[in-house]
Amino acid sequence: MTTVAVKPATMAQALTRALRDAMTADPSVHVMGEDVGTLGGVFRVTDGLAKEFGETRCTDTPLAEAGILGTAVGMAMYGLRPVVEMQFDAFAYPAFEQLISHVSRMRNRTRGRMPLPITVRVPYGGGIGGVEHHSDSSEAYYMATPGLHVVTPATVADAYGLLRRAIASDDPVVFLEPKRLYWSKDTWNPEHPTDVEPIGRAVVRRTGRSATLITYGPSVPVCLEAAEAAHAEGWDLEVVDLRSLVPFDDETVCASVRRTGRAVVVHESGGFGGPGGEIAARVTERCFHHLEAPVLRVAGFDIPYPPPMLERHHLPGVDRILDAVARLQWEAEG
Amino acid sequence: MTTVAVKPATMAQALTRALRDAMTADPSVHVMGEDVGTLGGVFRVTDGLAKEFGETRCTDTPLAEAGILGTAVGMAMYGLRPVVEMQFDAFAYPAFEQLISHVSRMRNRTRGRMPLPITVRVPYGGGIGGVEHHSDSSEAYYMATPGLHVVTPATVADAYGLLRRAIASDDPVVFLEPKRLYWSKDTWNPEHPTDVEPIGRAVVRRTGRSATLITYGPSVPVCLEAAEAAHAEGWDLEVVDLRSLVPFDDETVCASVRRTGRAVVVHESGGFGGPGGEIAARVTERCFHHLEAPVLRVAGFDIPYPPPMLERHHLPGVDRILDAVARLQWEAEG
Amino acid sequence: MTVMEQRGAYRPSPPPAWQPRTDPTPLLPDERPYRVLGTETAAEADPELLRRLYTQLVRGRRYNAQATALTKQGRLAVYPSSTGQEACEVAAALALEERDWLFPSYRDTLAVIARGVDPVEALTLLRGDWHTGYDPYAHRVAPLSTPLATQLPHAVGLAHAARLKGDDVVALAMVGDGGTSEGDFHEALNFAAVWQAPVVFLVQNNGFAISVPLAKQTAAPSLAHKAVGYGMPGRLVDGNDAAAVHEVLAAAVRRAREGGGPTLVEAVTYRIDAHTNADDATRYRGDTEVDTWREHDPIVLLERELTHRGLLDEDFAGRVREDAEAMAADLRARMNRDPELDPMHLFDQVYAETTGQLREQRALLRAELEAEQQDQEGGPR
Amino acid sequence: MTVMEQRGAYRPSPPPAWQPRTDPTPLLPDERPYRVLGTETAAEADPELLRRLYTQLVRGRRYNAQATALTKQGRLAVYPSSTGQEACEVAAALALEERDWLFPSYRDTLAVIARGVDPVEALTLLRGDWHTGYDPYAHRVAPLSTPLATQLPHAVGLAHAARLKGDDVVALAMVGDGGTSEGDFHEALNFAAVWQAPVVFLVQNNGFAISVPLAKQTAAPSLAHKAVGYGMPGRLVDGNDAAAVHEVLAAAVRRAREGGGPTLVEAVTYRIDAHTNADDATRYRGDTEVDTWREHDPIVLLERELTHRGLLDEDFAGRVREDAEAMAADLRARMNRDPELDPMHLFDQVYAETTGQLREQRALLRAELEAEQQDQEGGPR
Ligand SMILES: Cc1ncc(C[n+]2csc(CCOP(=O)(O)OP(=O)(O)O)c2C)c(N)n1
Ligand SMILES: Cc1ncc(C[n+]2csc(CCOP(=O)(O)OP(=O)(O)O)c2C)c(N)n1
Ligand SMILES: [Mg+2]
Ligand SMILES: [Mg+2]
Repeated sequence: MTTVAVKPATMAQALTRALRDAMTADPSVHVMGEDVGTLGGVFRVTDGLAKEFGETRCTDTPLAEAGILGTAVGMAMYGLRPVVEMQFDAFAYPAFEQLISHVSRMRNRTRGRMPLPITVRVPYGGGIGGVEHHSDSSEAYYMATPGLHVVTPATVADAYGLLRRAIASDDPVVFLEPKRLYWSKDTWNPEHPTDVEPIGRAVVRRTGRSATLITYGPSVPVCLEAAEAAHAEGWDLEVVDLRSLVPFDDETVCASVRRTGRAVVVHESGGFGGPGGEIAARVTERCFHHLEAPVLRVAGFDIPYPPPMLERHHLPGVDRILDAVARLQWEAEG
Repeated sequence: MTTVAVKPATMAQALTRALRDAMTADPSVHVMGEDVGTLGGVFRVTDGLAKEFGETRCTDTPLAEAGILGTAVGMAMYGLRPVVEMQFDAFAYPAFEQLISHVSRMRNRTRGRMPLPITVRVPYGGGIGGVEHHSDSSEAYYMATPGLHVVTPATVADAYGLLRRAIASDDPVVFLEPKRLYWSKDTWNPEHPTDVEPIGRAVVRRTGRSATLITYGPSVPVCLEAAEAAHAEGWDLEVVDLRSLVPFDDETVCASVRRTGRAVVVHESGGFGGPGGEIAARVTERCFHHLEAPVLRVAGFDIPYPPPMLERHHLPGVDRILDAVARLQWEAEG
Repeated sequence: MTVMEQRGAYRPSPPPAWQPRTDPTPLLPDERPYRVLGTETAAEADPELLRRLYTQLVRGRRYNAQATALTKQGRLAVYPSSTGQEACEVAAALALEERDWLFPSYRDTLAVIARGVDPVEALTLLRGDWHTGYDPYAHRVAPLSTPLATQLPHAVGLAHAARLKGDDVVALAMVGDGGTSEGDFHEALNFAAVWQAPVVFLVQNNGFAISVPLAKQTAAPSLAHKAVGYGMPGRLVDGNDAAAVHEVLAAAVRRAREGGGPTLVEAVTYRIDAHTNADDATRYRGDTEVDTWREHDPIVLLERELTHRGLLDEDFAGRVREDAEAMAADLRARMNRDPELDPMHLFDQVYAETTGQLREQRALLRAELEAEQQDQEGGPR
Repeated sequence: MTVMEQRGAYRPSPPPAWQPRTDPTPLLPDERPYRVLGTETAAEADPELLRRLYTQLVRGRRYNAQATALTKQGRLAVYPSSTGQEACEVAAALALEERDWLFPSYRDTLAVIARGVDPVEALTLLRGDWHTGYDPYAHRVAPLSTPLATQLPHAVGLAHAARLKGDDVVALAMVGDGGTSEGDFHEALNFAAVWQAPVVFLVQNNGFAISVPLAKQTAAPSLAHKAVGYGMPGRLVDGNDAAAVHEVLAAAVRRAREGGGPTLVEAVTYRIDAHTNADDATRYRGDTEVDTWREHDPIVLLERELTHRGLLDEDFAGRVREDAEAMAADLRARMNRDPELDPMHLFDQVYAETTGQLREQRALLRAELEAEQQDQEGGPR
């Protein structure tokens, strides 16, 4: 038996590797989008694929997001597995009609006869100093669209594992890539790449007994940091990484909240009408009598994404998370 | 003083009257959309306007929703007040990029210099036997988009009053018209048409002490019916009609829930990621210690809108609402 | 010495990127709608083809009438009739090989059944039953598309995928004049041309998008002229001349099959009935206009030709009528039975791998249905 | 007797809807890109205009260089340079009257400042400060649009509204070659043509959409050919010939002003720099291509003409240089000061009438900022 070196890799590298391995494993996997070919994508996630697999397997499309997704629908109808890249979150909006009216519904419309195994990769979220339209968190739209799976990794290993599983899924998956984690590094064994929990399973990233931070994607590292800082204040916080918003893992989340009795949902997306409302509501429905305090939410403000120079005020940071934890009615305990 | 006859009118008639009065009062109001001119709209809400005000004030546009909303943006930039009709809920999706990236953000982008007083009328919801794409409840998308007001009437008087206020607002308003209430009738005094509460105020449609039904639009009459039926079971239900989802009237809603101690949110839109999550979460955040039970939700299923022959199973009806009320942990009271 | 020569060194050169066009395909479409019936070319038309077209036209018209009748009887929720447009519908289906794909718009039930789909299954959506009644793979017919023009990129993607797989498959996508205004029309045609996908776009210009006449939809000389901007050939054809539509579509299909890329075909026709049974066409057009078009009826045009060539004997005409009547009778009979829908199916195909949420909701509905049943049976709830 | 005569009664008639075209405007654009500089027409060009164009070209190039330098110094978050495309930028601004409107795309800062917008305010977005730095109404310049092609329907709507109000206002909207693939491009042009709105569309075809070359973007003979499909004139012009671009745009603006409706202008040009400072152009194109285009430089082309006509004396050239340097120095100086942003402004203009939610969030942020301040001042939190 040989031991394989466990080397550090960035999330972007793990994603590239996932695409490459998926394309090698299955000739029906096709990557398409703006600048994904020669350039390798503006985040270089598709780097080298056009060279290795040819331009028909990794295709620079015309600049038209509805056209990209719409033609991907047709390709999927014919048995291909398109992996579509939307260049930035806000540039997925032109494709919403195709996404809502067709991608999410074709299987149901045809009673299972015409599944659409399409993966839509969307770099999302802020914190990268991007100008307007380059930092949106649009997961609320996807969550509210039945028929889509909505997946988002927070670790290097998950980036690989979840993307492989998304591409292999017979359901359409909106795969949200946290832009500011693209260059996050972790040691990772590329020989055991799929040994991650499947889509639909949340993972406890840190155990704790005082309260649960429920989070996903770009906010996972922030919550872990907050949990560290919370020690100083005497709180032992548990951090749950959802990994997929749809399907939602009620079991893992509720088990944690029932244990701790308190919860804060943390995400970058705007609070009002955002994922946190759904999460807080369903946790409360299921764990009401275990709750010592209402489930609180720490989210982006209900404003258009701010200019880069102000984004740090908008993004949920350690302090704001700790402030929320402090509001979890600890006095009642004493 | 003359007394004006209080006559029965349908919601559709009240909406037509609102458009007509707004156009008369303000020459900058322009109505535009598919078939709104000669035909008077597929629901006849714009009936007679082209004749009365000319085709440049009530315009049949080419068949392109992004183009309709996009040109309305330009018209609003030049000082007009466009009232845009989207023919059906699902046909607003092609206009999402214009809505999210421009309509909702232009004021903020320009620090108030370029407001966009656009009203987007969207007939929404099911219960009319419509084939696919004709019965969507898309309010979750609008709620999750900061910068938009989201308004929906449930009564004939509100249809008039809220639409007048929406058109007069300097903010963009998504005005959701419950299709199955278009032909609902009520006595209504067209001479006192604006004596309704402003946008942003919820209204208690029925007072009660046992529990609060929080609802809006097409589900208001259903909730009132459920409240009637609940009497038989010994429950005295309060019904709150939200009237606008954005702004959200925390005050009225929370006052009611604090009084009753129990609440059910009712809407047609899918439950997961739908408006109910936000509403339940914020009510719980604010009224936690007044709650005898978790805030429950009765919503459409998390599925694409079903075919007409099955829609009655999908739509929240009296029985499903009463079942939820029954789950509000009354034994705990005992 | 001319001024230019005086200028010496710097002759105006085009920018380095500019290349003169070399493709010999004419840039502009036919100047007037192409006709076969009543012209000299008609003599060359294959009698068998003309008879097949005729059979289908008559059948199609009968189908439209029967379906419209079914809406009045409450057996169909809604029906968008294609009466007057049968030539386009039928020619589109007949121009394709069995292995090809059809992408219909919501008005194209006739093309769908002409491909071989069961006439009752084709109405599943419109009767309020499930969203699509037929198996798209059985006859290679995509679901009837309700959101306008959204099916066009699907056709391009499918044709492109087939070519990548080395399959000899052409896709034909149908759209209305109104649908050409949508962004998806533009994006689909552009992708098709850039990819040289084997796809044919058929625009049925029937003069109206519900109430909106063509003049409010476009200022172009014709819809076929839109082809120029994508670098594909555009053809303008009389949409009521079944032989002409068939010839033009068949040529476009052949071109696509041979690697020549996409074609845009505009068929000029007219919607004789209202937009759907729910529409009141008198609000936006006069009878005279409709009458003018009745004189240009696709069945009459073909009948004249068949008669002229002695192809319409009593025997054949009788068989055609009978075939149409039999189809209508079968449709009536089968549409008069209520379809049986199981509400539990609502949850079955939302996902391949269902979710916990849906399992809960499924259980809720099952409990409700059981309670309902018990109520009906008079048992205690 | 011919076959047709034999046929007697039924001569093929076009479908009743069909009308022959009567509009005398040529359907197709110029065959090769229109040039002025170096041709006989150049002699007729107004010397004052040529000098104004030259002044702005030099200024524009200097601005691009300075802005790019500022990105290296971390003073600008990102800058999409228009070096090589200055002729389009400048001609677009100069073709308009003061009362007209400009709708720029994100690369069009030069056109924006040529309209009179403060060069620093024009960079507000790109330095990471507020989303739009200038008052759109001050110089009638819409905000730089980042989502591609979405500004085009805005231009149409504004021009249409102005005409409805009886104002003599033309809108000029700018878009890239890549942007023409978007559905919004299609819808905007169609609305413009149907409404005969006074709007001019300028496509800067600079050969690339980031890394994607034109050949992967379109198969059309030229982007100007797209005009045919909307029923508007299309003009193809050498985008590096400032005099030609100006002449063509000015004519289109005049036509729009006089009620002649919209025009689509394609200017063939080249992006000499990378897509933005963050881009690595060597990944998708070679130096030779860039070098070929450097020989077709817009400033050089105009300089030759000015020299030939004796309009480029030392004095004038010196003033032009000095003006550009002064602008750059001012830009440097002012961009080196950090802008002051008040985080509380985040909530101020989301709505005209704010909401309870935002009031709460405002209070939260204020409390956080006060706590932060106290922390910094070393006081107890
Ligand atoms: C995206 C979209 N917008 C609006 C509609 C509503 N609608 C249904 S049919 C129709 C008119 C279609 O006109 P056309 O494309 O000419 O086809 P025709 O009805 O004439 O066959 C409209 C506006 C729709 N189905 N899809
Ligand atoms: C709707 C949309 N999709 C994608 C992008 C990302 N993007 C920014 S610039 C660009 C290329 C634009 O090319 P082109 O239109 O030719 O303009 P150029 O950059 O050459 O000036 C892309 C894809 C965007 N801004 N908007
Ligand atoms: Mg039509
Ligand atoms: Mg370009």
